[in-house]
Amino acid sequence: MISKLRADASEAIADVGDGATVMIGGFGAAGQPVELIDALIAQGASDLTIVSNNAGNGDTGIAALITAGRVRRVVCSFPRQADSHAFDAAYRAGEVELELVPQGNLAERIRAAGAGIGAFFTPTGVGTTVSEGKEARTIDGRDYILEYPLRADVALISAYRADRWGNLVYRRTARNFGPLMAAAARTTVVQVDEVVELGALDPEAVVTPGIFVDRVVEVGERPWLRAGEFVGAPA
Amino acid sequence: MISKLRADASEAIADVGDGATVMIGGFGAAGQPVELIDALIAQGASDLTIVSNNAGNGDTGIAALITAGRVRRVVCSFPRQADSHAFDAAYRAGEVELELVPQGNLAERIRAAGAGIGAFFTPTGVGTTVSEGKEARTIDGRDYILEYPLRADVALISAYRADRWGNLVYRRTARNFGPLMAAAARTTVVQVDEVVELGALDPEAVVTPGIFVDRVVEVGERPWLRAGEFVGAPA
Amino acid sequence: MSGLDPSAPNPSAPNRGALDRRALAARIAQDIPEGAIVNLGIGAPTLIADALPAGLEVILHTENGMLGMGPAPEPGLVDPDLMNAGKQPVTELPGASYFHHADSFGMMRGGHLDICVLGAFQVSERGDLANWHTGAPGAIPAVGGAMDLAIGAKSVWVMTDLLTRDGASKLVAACTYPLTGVACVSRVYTDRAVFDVIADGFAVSELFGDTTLDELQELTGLWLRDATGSDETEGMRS
Amino acid sequence: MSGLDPSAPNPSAPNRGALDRRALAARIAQDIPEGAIVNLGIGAPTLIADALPAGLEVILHTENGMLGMGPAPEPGLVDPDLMNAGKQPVTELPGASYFHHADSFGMMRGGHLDICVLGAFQVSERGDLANWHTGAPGAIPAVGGAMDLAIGAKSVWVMTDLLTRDGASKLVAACTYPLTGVACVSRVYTDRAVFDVIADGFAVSELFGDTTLDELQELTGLWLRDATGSDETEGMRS
Repeated sequence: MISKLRADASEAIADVGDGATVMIGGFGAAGQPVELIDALIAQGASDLTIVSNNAGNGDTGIAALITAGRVRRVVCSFPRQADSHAFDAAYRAGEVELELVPQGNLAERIRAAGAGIGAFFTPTGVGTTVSEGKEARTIDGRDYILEYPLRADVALISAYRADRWGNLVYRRTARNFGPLMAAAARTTVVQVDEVVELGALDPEAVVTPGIFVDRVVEVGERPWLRAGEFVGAPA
Repeated sequence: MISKLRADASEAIADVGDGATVMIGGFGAAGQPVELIDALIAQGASDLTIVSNNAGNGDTGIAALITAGRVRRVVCSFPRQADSHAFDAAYRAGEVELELVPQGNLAERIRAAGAGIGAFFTPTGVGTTVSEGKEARTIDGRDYILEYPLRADVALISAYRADRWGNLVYRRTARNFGPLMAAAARTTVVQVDEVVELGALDPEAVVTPGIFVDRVVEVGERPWLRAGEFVGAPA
Repeated sequence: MSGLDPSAPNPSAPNRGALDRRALAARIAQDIPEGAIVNLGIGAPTLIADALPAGLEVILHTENGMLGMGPAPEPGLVDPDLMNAGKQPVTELPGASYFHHADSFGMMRGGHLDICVLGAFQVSERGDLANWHTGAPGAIPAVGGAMDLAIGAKSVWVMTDLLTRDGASKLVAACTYPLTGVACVSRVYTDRAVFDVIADGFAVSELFGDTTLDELQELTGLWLRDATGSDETEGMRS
Repeated sequence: MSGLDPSAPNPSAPNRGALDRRALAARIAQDIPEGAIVNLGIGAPTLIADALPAGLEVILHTENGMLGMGPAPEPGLVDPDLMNAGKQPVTELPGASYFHHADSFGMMRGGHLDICVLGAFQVSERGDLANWHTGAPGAIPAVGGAMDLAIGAKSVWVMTDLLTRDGASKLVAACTYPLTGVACVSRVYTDRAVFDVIADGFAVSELFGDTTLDELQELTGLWLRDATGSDETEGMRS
């Protein structure tokens, strides 16, 4: 019988090695795999490259990973935010490198890795500083730059429900990078609110098929859902 | 109020012009927009380029379009089948050109058109006759060829349910090329079994958001579903 | 991203009938036709959503994977899994759909959005946009989805004050800040006037308050075509 | 695509314990571990599905957008929207999922399938596969998903008779038919023996019936390494 379920987050991320490239899902707090990141901090892997849309908010999640000195490099689209002080400090101190990638190119590069595409021509960033040093080409009258896949050793993502084959559904805008990262990493670890019986997910509505998932941890309803409290601006 | 609903198939495809490139969804009979193709035959547009996985089966659908002499060129992955006599005859008579594209490259080229990708490096077809004349490159030790987007003037696809904004869900393997073609054509026309109220489709399960859809025609339950009869091999 | 805080006063704009941000948002809303699929950038452009006429169906796209975005939720009904690009809580309208980031940015890059409205540091005469980075030494760059929106939407509009707080024109001959996109902006809505990007520079299609064309030329230091009497503007309702 | 009709007799195979197609399918099924994600090509390879032990969870992928494909439906329960790559009716198992063609072929190209089993016209010593086109003048080419499968799955296995109906070897020094993929096949299961593609040609890991290595070398005209006593084969259960 196939079962990708793991007892807890520590077990699920136990083999992440020093120097690994780790993709971390989420757009702000939505879809951020909080428990998996906490377990990674406790586990101790260092010299990490983090691929994520943001570079951490407040003092938890990616921010805590940076503060703990585990991150060598960040590949993201939007590091600077009102509460990105952990990244800001490490970056200014020269402790963390930054590769800034426009958000759509970031998503498409991750998608390319999962889909076996060797490189692709994108119009985003043409004529800007992010295109410096990149191969350029005009195709059918439109200008493009060539971008390469972004792969990872491990992806840590958060979804809403899973079955034991690793099929996933998400909730609302918490979907964001999850389906892309799941396909782009050698090992994909998912935290979910709830594990359901095989067959309980509607096959038409599965967003990430289990083929892309290696390990699933049920973390229960997420703390911030329970608290009814939003980490962004108040409503 | 937004409404993409049209009275019937004839109205929905009335403006297809001679010389148009028309994408037609479906893999075999599953997802084939039978009523829209019939309307296109009646409408009379000719000199068409058809982009589809197959080149018609039996005497209906794309096969009938070919028999009617309306097709100048076919871009597809699998023209030759047990019952592809319409295409076979026209091809051997030199009346129809064929561009043969491996199925995954076909899908990815259509996807690239919809997603604004200028070209992409694919490993499929390397070292085979389909790579002849194509730009080749080795990236990270793997060999690739460069493929370009496939765009269309019109896409004709079949889905299961739609709302008046054009949001779509499909049924089982009838999904196939529909979501890709919807995004790759200037005008996308969809036939559905059923139109439902706005808000009746689960937003988590919408497969083709209405942004990609221009016109929707409700055709009722498809004839071959009613007949309970399968067009392929008997069960 | 825009450097344009919706709630801040604008000390550089003399009070002579220049539009405040809500009035400018309402003006922009008039040019958005029913059925348009629109992305509103972080900051002031988000005000446009509230200015759309009740009952007019305009479909809002948010880069983080949603079409059919609704207004901010009632207090107590905040869903942490449902936010906009500015990471503010939003709601879901009937007809909404969710999708992942590759699909969301494919919608932009593939030219499927009708309109996006962005803030700006600078817009040049050929429609170059600078709105993501001042280029100041030591500043941490953050681009997000701005470059994808700039090159992707069918019409890219800018909403901004004409002048910076220091009185410098945001409309320029050539951008000095790092670019977001090249030749991508078609129209600039400012507190003083509406400008269209045309072949040889900016054309003024509409003046607010007692602003005059001469005054705009002086403030911007640019030659400006007078199109205030013309109907040949880019507005989608024309 | 394979030129190998599952129900046809194979006149060129003397009846000396060579495996018939169902027995060969059963032999291949033994090498598929629980949890493997497998694509079975059109024709004979589809027989492997029926040969998998009951209760063993192997997830079948079909190129036309499904994981978790089940066996043919009971008569009267055919769903025209649910077919396999050979356009035959199939069923849906608990745990199934549907997706569009770009995602389905991304699974192949991205290296997410564990095993695919394909038919063949020819396989060369370096693992080149020819299975889509005879190259005969006037033949209408049709490639379908064969090229994507050939370059995509982690292990590409071939299921075929060793000889054509005319007695020619399908294992060759170099393919003469148009290629499907280059250096992609890792193992060939034939009615006479199992061959692994190794650095310097084919290694025979298993002989069926009273077939001998010498005989295979004569039939194929190739030097063959004897790996029948070795455990150093590629089988996933080793």
